[in-house]
Amino acid sequence: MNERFDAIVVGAGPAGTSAALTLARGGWKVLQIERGEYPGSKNVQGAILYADSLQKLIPNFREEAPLERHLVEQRLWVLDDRSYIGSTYRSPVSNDAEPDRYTILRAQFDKWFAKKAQEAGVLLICETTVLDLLREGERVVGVRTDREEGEVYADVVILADGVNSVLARKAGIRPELGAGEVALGVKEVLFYPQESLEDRFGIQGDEGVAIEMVGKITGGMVGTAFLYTNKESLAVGIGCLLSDFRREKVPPYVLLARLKEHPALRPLLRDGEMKEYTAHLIPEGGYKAIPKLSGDGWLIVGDAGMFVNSVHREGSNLAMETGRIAAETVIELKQAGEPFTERNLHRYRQRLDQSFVMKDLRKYQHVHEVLDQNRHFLTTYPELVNRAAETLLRVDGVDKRSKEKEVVRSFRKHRSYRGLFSDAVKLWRAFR
Amino acid sequence: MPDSAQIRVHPVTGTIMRQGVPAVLNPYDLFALEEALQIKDRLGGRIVALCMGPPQAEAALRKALSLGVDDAVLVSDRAFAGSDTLATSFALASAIRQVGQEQPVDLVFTGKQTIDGDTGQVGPGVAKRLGMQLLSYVCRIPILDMDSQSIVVHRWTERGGQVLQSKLPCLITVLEGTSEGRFASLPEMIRATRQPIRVWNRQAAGIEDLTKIGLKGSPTVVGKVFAPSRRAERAECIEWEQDQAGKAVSLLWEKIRARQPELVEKLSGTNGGENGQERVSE
Amino acid sequence: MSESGGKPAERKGAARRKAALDPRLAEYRGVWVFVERDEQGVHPVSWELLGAARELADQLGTEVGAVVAGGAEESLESHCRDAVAYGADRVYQTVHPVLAGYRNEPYAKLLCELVKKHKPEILLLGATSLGRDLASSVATTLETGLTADCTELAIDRESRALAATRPTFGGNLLCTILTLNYRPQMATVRPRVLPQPKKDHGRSGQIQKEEIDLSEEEMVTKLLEFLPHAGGDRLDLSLAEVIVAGGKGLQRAANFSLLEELARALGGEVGATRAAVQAGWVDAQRQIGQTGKTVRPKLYIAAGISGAIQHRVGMESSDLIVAINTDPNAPIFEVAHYGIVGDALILLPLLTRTVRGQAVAAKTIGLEVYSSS
Amino acid sequence: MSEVEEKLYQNRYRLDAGHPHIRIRDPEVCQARCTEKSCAACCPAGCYTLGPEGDITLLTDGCLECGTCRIICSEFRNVDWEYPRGGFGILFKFG
Repeated sequence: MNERFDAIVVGAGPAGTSAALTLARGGWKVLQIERGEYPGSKNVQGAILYADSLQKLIPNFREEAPLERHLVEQRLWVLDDRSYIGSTYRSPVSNDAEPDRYTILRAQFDKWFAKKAQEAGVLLICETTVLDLLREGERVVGVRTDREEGEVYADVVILADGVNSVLARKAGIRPELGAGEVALGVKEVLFYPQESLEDRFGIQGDEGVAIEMVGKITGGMVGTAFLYTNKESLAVGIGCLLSDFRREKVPPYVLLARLKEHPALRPLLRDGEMKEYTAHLIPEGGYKAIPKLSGDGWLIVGDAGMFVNSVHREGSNLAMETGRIAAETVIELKQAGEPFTERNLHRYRQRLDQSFVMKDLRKYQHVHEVLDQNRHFLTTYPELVNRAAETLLRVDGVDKRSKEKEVVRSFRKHRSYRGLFSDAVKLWRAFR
Repeated sequence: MPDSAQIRVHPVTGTIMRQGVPAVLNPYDLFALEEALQIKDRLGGRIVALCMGPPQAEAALRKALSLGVDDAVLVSDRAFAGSDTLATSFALASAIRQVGQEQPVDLVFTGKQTIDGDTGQVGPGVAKRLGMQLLSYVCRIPILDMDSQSIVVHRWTERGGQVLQSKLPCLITVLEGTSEGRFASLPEMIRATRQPIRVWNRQAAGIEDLTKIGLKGSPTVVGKVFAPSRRAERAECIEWEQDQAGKAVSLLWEKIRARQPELVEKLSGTNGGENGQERVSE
Repeated sequence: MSESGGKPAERKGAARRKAALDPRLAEYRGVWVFVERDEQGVHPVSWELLGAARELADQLGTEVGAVVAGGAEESLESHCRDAVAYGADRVYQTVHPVLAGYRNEPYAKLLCELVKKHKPEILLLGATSLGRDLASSVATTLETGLTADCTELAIDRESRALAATRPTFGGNLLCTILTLNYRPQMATVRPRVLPQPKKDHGRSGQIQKEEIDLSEEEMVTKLLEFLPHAGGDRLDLSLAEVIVAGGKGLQRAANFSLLEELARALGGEVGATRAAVQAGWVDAQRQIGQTGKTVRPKLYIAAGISGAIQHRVGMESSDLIVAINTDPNAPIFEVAHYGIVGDALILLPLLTRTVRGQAVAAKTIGLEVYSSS
Repeated sequence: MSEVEEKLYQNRYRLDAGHPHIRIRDPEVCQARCTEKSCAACCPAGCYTLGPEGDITLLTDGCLECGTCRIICSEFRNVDWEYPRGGFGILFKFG
């Protein structure tokens, strides 16, 4: 088709929409292309939204975004086969404060977010899959979609097409993902009458609870599980490295079913009506997996650029941040009258390096290796701490000192003092 | 309308669960739309897509625009809430009359039925109110002549097809499966996204009499909504010994016959049994 | 278009339930059935409706009326007598050449005039292509309530109104609908959901001739022709009366010919599960289930189909389901009415032979099927 | 298998009949050369089933479009993986 755009954004998730919104506000003529029936219809997340990055784009989002609940309580559970030991942090935020994290349903949130970009002037086309990047020499000049007369041109193309980024792979921008670089997460959404849900978790109004779980439930695989409260539903899911799924050959839905049957979760989940079962890959490669982020006429943002902080389970905020920064970079270049060459667009990477995005990703770059090479963190320790708790808490006529000795003995039986010490160092280094 | 396949009743509370159920273009209407588009392809003309519903219904109209519809009108007003089919047909007929004031309406197409109500009453009701000829369950339109304002359609019935000749203007309800839908081109998608959708409230749709719409204009009242009870019993299984397969099958056929005697009658007619070969189209 | 969902149940019924019936409407008495007929005979749903009308009328202490109309007197007579035998107290018989072959315009006019003249409180029609076409036009003209596609009819004790239950939202829910301050209360009922009443030749009833003023010149729509097969060569599983469907249990594409032979013998169509379709054994347009077609034939034979829920939702409302499967625990036996545990590859040809033998036998001895019930 | 089927039943799909977006390039490779057959175990929608003779059957109707099968088939790269045509495939209600 003949019409040209200033920019084409591929994908209408948080990264693409942040980029499109920022560009449109900068007065750009933006075409955003989404393959789903509506924005969000192909997107999956736990999902917890961190407010900061969204707030930079839409300061008053709290008044209108489809938010489920703001978190007042976060629990961390270390699961054994039957028991768990955990910590709870609860802090009721007063009504006039601005909470910094919310549970959301992505299909609804993304639809709203994209609407904001449309209101700013973005032309959003749904139900259209982008098949290829169009190039002139090395320079990316547009995209080819699966519709008739489906080639469309722009000065710059922003790839926000998610973790699988078919475009980046086809164009040779990014290599195929390795099974060790992505986690496969599966999730169910279970519905409840609102009162029953609030009773179960001791919450009211818009208050919400998040439970993060590690331990034997992943069967030795590197991964975590979660349970989040929405307004009238619970999201319960589990994710592990794909390489581990491949090695263990456990179907993901079997793992999820086991989680739901865990004695700690079963009572929280009972009587729910399951309304959706989803699966999605999460880029877990961290800092080292980040590909080349820009080239002649293109930039890559969000999951497509592997921007996920797996330790803190942050993703959509990094997506929004990278989307916005990519857009700001090209706006600045245009204002300065500079072309979108590989060299000039490298400023995107430089700006990211200065942002929390890269700083955080650099910080945790060794975590996965450490866990991968030290499987006992995921199997032995959860069992040991749970057993220790049981030993210490049981009132059975045994004196406390003997109990403490027994605990130490049980730890030592599985790990030498040296092993225990080096584990502590490894973990401290990885999370430092 | 909501995608009805996604609506369930909560097993414990008995309330209707429609969370996250997206509004979709009535799939039956897609066949009607395609029929109208084919006529436009052949003979030209202008198509206006008209929809009564909440503001979210805009997405369905935009889809119609992308497929080649010229103009889209969303009839949306709180006063319509609670409308049954009689009240809905009143409102739609009124809106179509308004469209007709801009340009004469020769043909009105509707789907066979909606997917949430499944009633199939609105189309015929609109035809009656507009004084148009009603051609329902149409599966083919072999002749349409604008000069003589005449039309010939094949109408499906359970016992065969009627070939009907009629005069414009008329209202046609289109049978499902009449055609494959089309996939809009990218320029059409962009045009549809940019094109404004006209939103008509009650007044704009030309409705003055409030007693004809909404709850007031609806003779039917919903008493109770409930989930169907599942059939509890399992199949009655026919027991048989290794070498008695023929006997078991005969017994099965006896049972089928007893339950569906009409079928057996058909088999003894001309188009059953060995003579029915032409019916299977592969 | 109905807004009936989404709100809590019982939402608007209660408020209006108490309203007393307008005295003007109290003069509407009697339960009527429109008898759907053509040269081939009466559609069985009309007799089913007469059975239901009889029960409703007895509860209300009123009489059952039947409307029988057509183009020529001779064929109408027996249908009028049958209507009495199936439960009508009074038959309104109209003969006019314009009424030969169903058309919306003259039939709607006839039914509206009869209703205005005799004022029945309930008017029932079959939820067929004819009944739905006619009922909507009549209800709109008379500006009264119509409940389509009902599966159950009863009298609401409190209001003495017709309580018509129908599936809604694609069959996921049922709702009971009342028409309170409008008369007549109209409903269409799906064929084969109500039992066929006993035919009692000893019953007496009055056959009453009704005139109507019609002229062919005034009819805008003309009936040119009748085609025996409505859809032409188009495959439409959702309209098929018999479906013989197969799944992975049939093991290979070639075995689908066994289904074709049985379907042919039964005058039906072949259906398939998505597994069989994706294996390339059958064309995609024959797929039945969540991502395929939803069908409701009179007879559904499932051969080598385990019955995953995705398939079941596409066929579970079929009138009669027969399952053939080697696994006695297959979920298909939970929705089937009759089952045989065994190899479909062996049983299908036997069934085909039985059906063919039946067809031949029926022809030679002239089996009267309707009399045996 | 039926366990995951019951789950998938709750999802909303728009099927692009006759146009599967994922294909096995060479079924012979799956049957004869691949010993792992990870796809049959790891696909979260159970789209891949292992037959009695070591053959793999792929049914994409329930596909959640996650990409797992493509990535784990790293030894033989035997999976042709594309997104479905625009508007088709899984359509999440909640995500």
